[in-house]
Amino acid sequence: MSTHVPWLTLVMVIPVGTALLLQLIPRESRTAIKVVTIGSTAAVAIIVGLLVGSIPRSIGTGAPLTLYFQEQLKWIPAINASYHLGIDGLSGWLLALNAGVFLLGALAVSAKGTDRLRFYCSLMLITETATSGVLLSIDLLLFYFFWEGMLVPLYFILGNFGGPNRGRATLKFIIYTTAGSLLMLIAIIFTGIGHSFDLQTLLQPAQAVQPRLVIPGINVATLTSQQFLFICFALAFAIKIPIVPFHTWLPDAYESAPAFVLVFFAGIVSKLGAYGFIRYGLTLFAEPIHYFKWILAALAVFSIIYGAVMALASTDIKRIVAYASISHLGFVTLGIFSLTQNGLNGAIIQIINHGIIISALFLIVGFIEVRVGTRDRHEISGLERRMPWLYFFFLVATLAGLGMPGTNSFVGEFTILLGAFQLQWIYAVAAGGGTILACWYMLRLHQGLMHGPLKERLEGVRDIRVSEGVLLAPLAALMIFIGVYPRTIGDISKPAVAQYVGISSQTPASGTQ
Amino acid sequence: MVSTQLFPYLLALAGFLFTVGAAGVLIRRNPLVVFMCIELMLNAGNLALVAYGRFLNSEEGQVFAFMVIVVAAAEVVVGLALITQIFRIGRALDIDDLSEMSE
Amino acid sequence: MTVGTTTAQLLLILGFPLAGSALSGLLGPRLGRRFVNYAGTVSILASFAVACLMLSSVVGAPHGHSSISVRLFQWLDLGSGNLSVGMDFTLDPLSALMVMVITGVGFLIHVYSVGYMEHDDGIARFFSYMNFFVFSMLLLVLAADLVILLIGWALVALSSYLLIGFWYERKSAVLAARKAFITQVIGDLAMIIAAFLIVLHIQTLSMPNIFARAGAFDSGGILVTGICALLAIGAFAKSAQFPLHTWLPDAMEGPTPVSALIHAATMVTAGVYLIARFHPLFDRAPVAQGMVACVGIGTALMAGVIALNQVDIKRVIAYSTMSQIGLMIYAVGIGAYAAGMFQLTTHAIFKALLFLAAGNVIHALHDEQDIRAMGGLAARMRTTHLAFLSGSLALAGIPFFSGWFSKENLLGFGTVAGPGAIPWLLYIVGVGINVLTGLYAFRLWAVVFHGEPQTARVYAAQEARRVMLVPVAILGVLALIVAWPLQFPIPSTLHVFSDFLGSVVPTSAREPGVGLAVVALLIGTVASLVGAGAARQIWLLRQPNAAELVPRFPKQLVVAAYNKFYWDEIYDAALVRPTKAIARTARRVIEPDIFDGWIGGVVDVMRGFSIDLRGLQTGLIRDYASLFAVAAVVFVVITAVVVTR
Amino acid sequence: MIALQTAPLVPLQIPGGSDLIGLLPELILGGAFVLLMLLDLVTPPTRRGWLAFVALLGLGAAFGATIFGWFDTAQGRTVYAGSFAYDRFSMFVNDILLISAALVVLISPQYLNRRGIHHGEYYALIIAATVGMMLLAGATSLMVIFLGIELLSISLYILSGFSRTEERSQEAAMKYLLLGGFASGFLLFGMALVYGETGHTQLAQIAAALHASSNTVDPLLIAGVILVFIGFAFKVSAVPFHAWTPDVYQGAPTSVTTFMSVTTKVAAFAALLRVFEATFPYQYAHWEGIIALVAIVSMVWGNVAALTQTSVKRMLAYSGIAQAGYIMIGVAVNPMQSSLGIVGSLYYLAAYAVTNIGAFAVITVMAGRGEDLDSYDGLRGLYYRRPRVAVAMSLFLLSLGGFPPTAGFFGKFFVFAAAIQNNLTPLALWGIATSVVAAFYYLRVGLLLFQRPVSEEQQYEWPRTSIAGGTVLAASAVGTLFLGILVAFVLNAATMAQHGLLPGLITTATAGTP
Repeated sequence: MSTHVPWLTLVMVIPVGTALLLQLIPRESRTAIKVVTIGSTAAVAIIVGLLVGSIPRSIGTGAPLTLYFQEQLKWIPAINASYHLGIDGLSGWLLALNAGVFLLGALAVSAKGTDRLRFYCSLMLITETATSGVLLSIDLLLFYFFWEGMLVPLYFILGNFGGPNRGRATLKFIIYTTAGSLLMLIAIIFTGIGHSFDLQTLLQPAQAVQPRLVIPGINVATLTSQQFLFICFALAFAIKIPIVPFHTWLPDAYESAPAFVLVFFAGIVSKLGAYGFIRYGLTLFAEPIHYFKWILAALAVFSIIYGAVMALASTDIKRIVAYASISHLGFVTLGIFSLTQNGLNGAIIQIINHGIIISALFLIVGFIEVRVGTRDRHEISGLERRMPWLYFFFLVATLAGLGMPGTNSFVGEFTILLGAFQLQWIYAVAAGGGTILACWYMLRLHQGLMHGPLKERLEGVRDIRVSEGVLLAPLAALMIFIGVYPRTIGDISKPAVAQYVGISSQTPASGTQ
Repeated sequence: MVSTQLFPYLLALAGFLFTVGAAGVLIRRNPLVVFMCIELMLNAGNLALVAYGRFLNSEEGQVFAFMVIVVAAAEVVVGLALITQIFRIGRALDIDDLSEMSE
Repeated sequence: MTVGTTTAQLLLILGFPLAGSALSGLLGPRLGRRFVNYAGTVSILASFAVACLMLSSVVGAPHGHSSISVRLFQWLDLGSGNLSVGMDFTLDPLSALMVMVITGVGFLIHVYSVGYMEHDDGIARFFSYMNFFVFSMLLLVLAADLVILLIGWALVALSSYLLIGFWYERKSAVLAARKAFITQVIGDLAMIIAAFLIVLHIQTLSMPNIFARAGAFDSGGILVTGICALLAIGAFAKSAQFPLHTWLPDAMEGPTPVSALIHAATMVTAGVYLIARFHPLFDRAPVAQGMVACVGIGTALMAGVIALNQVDIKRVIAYSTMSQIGLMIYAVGIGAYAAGMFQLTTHAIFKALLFLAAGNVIHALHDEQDIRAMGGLAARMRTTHLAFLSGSLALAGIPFFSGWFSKENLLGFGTVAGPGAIPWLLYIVGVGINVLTGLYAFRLWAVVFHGEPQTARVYAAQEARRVMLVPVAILGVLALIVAWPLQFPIPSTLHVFSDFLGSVVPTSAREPGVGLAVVALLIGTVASLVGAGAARQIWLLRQPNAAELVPRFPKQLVVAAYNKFYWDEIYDAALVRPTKAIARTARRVIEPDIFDGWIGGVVDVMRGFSIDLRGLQTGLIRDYASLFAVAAVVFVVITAVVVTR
Repeated sequence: MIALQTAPLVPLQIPGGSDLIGLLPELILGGAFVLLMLLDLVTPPTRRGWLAFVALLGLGAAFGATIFGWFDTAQGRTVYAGSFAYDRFSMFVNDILLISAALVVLISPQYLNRRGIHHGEYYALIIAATVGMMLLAGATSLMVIFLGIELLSISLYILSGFSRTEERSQEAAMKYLLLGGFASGFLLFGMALVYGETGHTQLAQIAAALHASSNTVDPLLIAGVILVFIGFAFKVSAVPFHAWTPDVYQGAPTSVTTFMSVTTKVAAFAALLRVFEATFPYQYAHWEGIIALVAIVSMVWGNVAALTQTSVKRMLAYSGIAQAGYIMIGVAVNPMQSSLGIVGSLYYLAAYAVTNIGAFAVITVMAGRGEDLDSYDGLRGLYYRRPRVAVAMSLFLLSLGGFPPTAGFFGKFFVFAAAIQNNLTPLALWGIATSVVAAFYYLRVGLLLFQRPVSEEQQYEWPRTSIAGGTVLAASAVGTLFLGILVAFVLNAATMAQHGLLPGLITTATAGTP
C-alpha cells in the first residue's frame, strides 16, 4: 500500500469523523444512522485488512523496533512528546481484531436496535478511535492519552445502556481501571520527563532509562527503580486484562452491559492490557520482567483455574461466560510471561481467538436471554429442539471456548502451553488442568441450555433470525478456519515476536532459574 | 534615637494588639465587635509598619499604613451595610446565628 | 505409488465422509430421509473403494517402499527452534489396515443404521455425526504429525460425545456424553505434554522424524519413559483401560450402531494403534511397556469379571470389549505389535457383529436391553441367532473362528515376552481370561437366545428387516473366515499379516519356538473350550430362572462386580465432589469477601472519613476563624522552630 | 533583629506614558467601571442587558490591550517605580481573568432576571473585582498586592450578598467578609514583618535583600513569609484556610460563585507565584515544607469531603479546594531547579478556569425561577430534557476528574511531572491517590445526568438555554477539549509567561527547563 497516504491517521480519524457526521443526521432516521455507522466501521476494517496484509513476513531491520506505515508529527515539543504512529505484527493483528469487533458491534446494534441510537453509535465510534489510538501510538504519553481517554466513551456507553445496576458496575470499572492507570502515569512521567516519551528513542541503548526515584517507604535496595516502574505499568495492565485478583470489575461490568456492547467491550478492551505488556513491558522493562515473570505467570495460572472454578460455581449464564473470559485471558497472560517465541505467538493468536469466541458467546447468550427472559441456567433446557441453528453456532463456539483441537483456540492454547512448559513445566500442567475444568463448565453450559427435556415454558421460543445468524456465521467460520490454517496469524506475528523476545532477552535476566 | 530603644517594644505592642484582635474575633459574637477586633488586627499591622518605617527611616511603611487605613474604612462600610441588611431581614445580631449552611 | 496419486487418494478418502457429513447435516433436514440414507452410506462406500485402491498400491509396492508421506500445507511455523507443524499424512501398511477396517466395517454399520434409525427424526443429525466420526478417525490414523494426530484424536472424541448424547432429551445420555468427553480430554492433556517433551528434546513433531531421531533418547532413560507413559495414558483414556475406563459402559447410552462402530470396532482401539505406531519410542522404554502390559491384562481381567455379572446386553458386550482391548494393549505392551493389530482387526469384525446382532434383538424387543427379560429368541430370529453365535464363538476363541487365530497368536507371545523377571506370569492370567471370555460369551448367548421367553414381548419378536440383516450376515461370515488366509497361531507357518505389517512394526519381539507355541496353543484352546463348556452347562442345559443368572462366585465379589467395583463412586467422591465444594466456597466466600470485599471496605472507610470531615464544617464563623488561627500559629511555630534549629 | 540601616530616599516620580501603557488594561477596565456606574443611573430596569453589553465591550477592549501587551513585553519591565509588573506573566493571567469575566457576564443577565436580582451595579462590581485581580496579578509591590486583594475582596463581599432578600446570600457575604478581613489582618502583619526585615516593599528590592542574606536565618522574616502565604492560602481556599469556601459558594448567587470560584483562585495564585517563586525562592527551604503540606492536606480534605455532598455547589466548592491543592504542587517546586512547576501551575490554572466556568455555568443557566439549582436531584435525568447541556456537563466533570482528552488531564500531568522531576514524588502519589477519590464523586454526578427521572413531578423544571448561555457552554466545552488535545499552544504561552516572570531570579539557575 502506498505509504504517502497517512493510513493510520485515517484509521483513527474515520470513526470519530463519522461520529461528528452523525450529529447532522436527524435523530429519527435510524436506518440512515445505522448505515453510516456500519459503512465507516467497514471502511476502517477494509483499510486495516489491507494494512495488515501488507506487513512484511520477514524479520525487520529497523532498530530498535521495526514499525511500518509510521507517521510522526510534533505534539508537545516542550517535553518531547510527539504524535507518533506505527504498526507491526503485534499491533497489526490487534488492530485487525479491533476493526473486526467494532464492525460486528455496528452490525449487532443494527440487528438489535436501541433507543438513542445516534448517541450510542457516536459513542461506539469514538471508542473505536480511542482503542485504535492505543494500538497505534508509539509515544508513551500519546498511548496513555488514548488508554485513559478510552474510558470516557466507555463510561457513557456503560452508564447509559444496559442492566439495572449499570451505574454501580460502571463506577467500579472506571474507578478500578483509573486507579491502576494513574500509577502507570506516574511511571510514564518518570520514564519520559526531561528526556523523551517516544518509545523508539527510549529504546536506544545509548539512553537507557534511569530516572531518579525518591519515594519514602519503598526501599530502593530491595526494589530497583526499574522494577518499581514496571510494577506501576504491570498494575495498570493487570487490572485491564484482568488478572486475578484484580478482576472483580469484570463480571459486574459484563453482566450489566448488553450483548451488542460486549461485542467490542469484551472483544478488544480487555486485550489492550495484554498488548501493553508485550509492547511496553517486554521492551522498556526487560530486566524487571525477568525478575517478575515467575509471579505474573503464577498469577496467570491462578486466573485460569480460578476463572474456571468461578464459572463452574455461577448460575447466571452471562457471568459464566464472563468468568470463562477471565480464564481464557489467563492463558494469554501465561503465554506472554513465558517470554518464549512459542508463548508469545500463542498469546497473540489467543488474543485474536478470544476476541472472536467471546464476542460469539456473548451474542449467543444475549439471543437466548432475549428469547427466554432469564439468565439462570437452571431455568433453561432443551432449546436444541426449538433452535437448531443457534445450537450449531453455540456448539462451535463452545468447542472453541474449551480449546477443542481443530478450532482456533487449540492453536493458541497449545503454543501457549508449550511456551509455559519451556518456562516451567508445572505451570503448563496446572494450566492444562484448567482446560479440563473448562470442558466441564462449557459443556455443562451448552448441554444444560440446549439438551434435556424442553421446558413447556419455552415451547414458543423461535430460532435466531437470519440477521442474527449473519453475525454468528463469520465468527464460527473464523473459529474453524484459524483452527485449520493458523499460519495466517503466525506468519505475520512471528517476526514481531522475534523482535520483542530479542529485546527482552538483551539484558541478562536477574531472576531467572 | 529614642525610637531605636523603643522599637522592640513597639513591635511587641503590635504583636500584642494583633493577638488581642484575633482573640476577640474568636470569642465575641456580636458582628460589630468582631469588626472592631478585625480593625484592631489591621491597626496592629499598621503599627508594625510605621514602627519599622521609623526604625529603618523609610517612608514606605507610613505610606502603606495610610493605604491600609483607607482600605479598612472601605471594608467597614461594606460590613455595616451587610449588618443592617441582615438585621432588616430579621436575624439577630449574633454571628453564631449565621450557620444555616454547614457540612 | 507416487506422491501425486497418494495425495489424491488421501484427499478423496478424507473428503467423502466430510462431504457426506456436511450434506446430511446441512441439506438433510430439507431433503429428507431418503437423501440422508444415501448421502450417509454412499460417502463411506466411496471412501472404502478408494481405500481398497490404496491398499492394493501399498501391497503392490516393492518392499521397503510401502510407506509414503505427503504434506498438504504448512499448518503453523513459528520459526527455527520453535513450533513447526505441517498438515502431513502418511500412508503405510499400518494406516492402510486401519483405513480398511474403519471404512469397511464402518460402511456395513452405516448400512445397518439405515434400518436401525428408520423411526428416528434425527436421522440427518445422526448420519452427519457418523460420517464426521469416520472422517475424524481417518484423520487420526493417517496423520503424520503428532499435532494433526492429536486433532484427529480429539475429533473422534467429539463425535463420540455427540453420538453418545444423540438422544439429548435423556438426562443419562447427556451425562454419559460429558463424562466420556472429559475423560478423553484428560488423555489428550497427557499426550499434549508428551508432545511438548518430544518437541523440546528433538525439535520436531513430525512422526517420521520422531521415529528417525528416536535414537536421541537414551534407551530406558527417564525422558523417553515419561513420554511413553504419557502417551500410554492417552491410549488408556481412548481405549477405556483402567483407570480411565469408566466412561465406556455409560457410552452405551448411544444408539447401538454407534456402540458398534465407535465403542467396539474403531475408536476404542485407537489406543492400540497409537502404541503400535509409536513403537520406536516404546521399544526404548521397557518400564513403560511393562506398565502398559500390566494395565492391559489387569483391565482385561477386571472387565471380564464385570461382564460376567452384568444383565444389560449392551453393557455385557461393552465390558467384553474392554476386556478384549485389554488383551491387545497387553500384546503391544509386550512388543507383539503385529499380534495386537491382528487381534484388533478380527475383534473389530466380531465385536461389531455382536453389537449389531444385539441391536437386532433390542430393536425386535422395542428397546428392551435387560437380558433377564429375554430368552428363547433363537427360534424367532434365526439369522440373527446364527450371526450372534458366530460372533460368540469368535469372541470365545473357539478353534477356526477368527478370534481363535488372533487370540492364541497373541497369547503365544505371552509365553516368552513380558515385563519383569518371569514374563509368563501375565500369560497365565491371559489363559484365565480365556476361560472368563468363554463363560460370559456363552452365558449371554444362552440367556438371550435359549431357555423360556421371559416376557410377552419375546413372543411378539420379529426377525429384523433385510437392510439390517445383510450387514449382520456378512459380518457373521467374516467372523468365521477372515483370519484364515492371514495368520496361523504357530510361528513360521502362515504369517501373511505380520509380514504385511513387517515394514512398519518390528517382528523382532521374541517369538516362542514352535514347540512352545504348540503347547501354548493347546493350553489356550482348552481354556477357551472349558469356559464355553462350563457356560453351556450352567446356563443352557440347566434352564436357570432369572435369579440365577449370576455365577456362583463369593457373594461380595458378585455384588462388587455387579457395581463395576465402585469406580464411579470412588471418582465422584475423590474428584467431582471436592471440586464442586471448592467452587462453592469460591463463590460464597473468596470472591465476595476477599477479592471484592476490600473495595467495599475502602469505599466505606472513605465515606466515614468524609462524614467526619463534614462534621468539622459547623457553619460557625468563629469555628472557621479558630481553625484558621490555630493553623496559622502552628505553621509559624513549626517553621520558626525548624529554621532556628 | 537586624541593625539600623538607612534606605535611600526614592525621589517622587510623575507617572509617564510608559507607565500608563504598562497599566493600560487596568485603566481601560477602570474606565468601564466608572462608565457602568454612570450608565446604571440612566438605564431603565428593563434595559439592564445593555449594561452587560457595555461590560463586555470593556472586557473586550482590555483583552485587546493585554494582547497588545503580550507582544509588547518580550522584555518585561516594571512601571510606577517598580511597583507594578508589565510582563507576559501578568498578561497571561489577565487573559484568563478577562475571558472568565466575559463568560460570566454573558450568562449573568438571564440568571439574574430569573432570580429577580438584576441590579445595574452588578456589572460594575464584576469589573471592579476584575480590576482588583489584575492588579494583584501584576503587582510587584506589597502595597499594590494588598490593594489588589482588598479591591477584589470588597467587590466580592458585595456580590456574594447580592441577593439582598435571601438569608443564605447574606450569611455567605457576612462569613466571607469577616473571615476575609481576618485573613487580611494576617496578610498585612506578614507584609509588615517582611517589609521590616528587608526594608523594602518593592518585590525586586526584597528579592535582592533576601538573596544577599539568603544564608542568614531570621525568624521574624520567616514568620512574615508564612503569614503572607496564609493570606494567599485563604484567597485560593487551601486547607486549612478553606472553611469559608463551601458556605460562601453555596450561599452566593450562582453566577457570582461561577465568577469568584475561578478568578479569585487565578489571581491569588498569580500573586502567590510571583511572591514565592520569584521573590522568596532563596528561602525555598523554609517555605517548601509548609506549602507541600498545605497541598497534600487540601487534596485530601477537599476530595474526601466532597465525596458525600448532596449539593452541587458545595461539591464543586470542595472540588475547588482540592484543585487548589493540585495547583499548589506546582508552587511547591523549587524555582531554582526547574521552571516546570510555575508552567504547570499556570497551565492548570487555565485548564481549571475553562472547566470550572463551564461546570458552574451549567448550574447557572439551568437554575430555576427564583431558586438556584443546587441539589443532586436537580440534575437527575437532565440528559433526557437538555441532552447537549448534559453532555457538556459530564465533559466538564470528566475534565475536573482529570480524564483525557480534556484540559484537566494535562493540568494534572504537568504539575505531577514537575513534582516528579524535582524529587517531590510523594506529592504526585498523594495527587493520584486523591484523584481516584475525585473521579468517584465526579463520575457519580455524571451518571446522575443520564439516569431516568424517578417520576415526572419529581423532575426539576429546567429552563431553555439562551443563546448567550449556549455560547458560554459551547465555548467552555471547546476550550476544555482544546486544552486537552492541542496542548502546545497554551503550554508555550505559559512557558513564555514563566520566562517573563518579574522580578526575575537573581541567580539564573533554571535547570531542567522543559
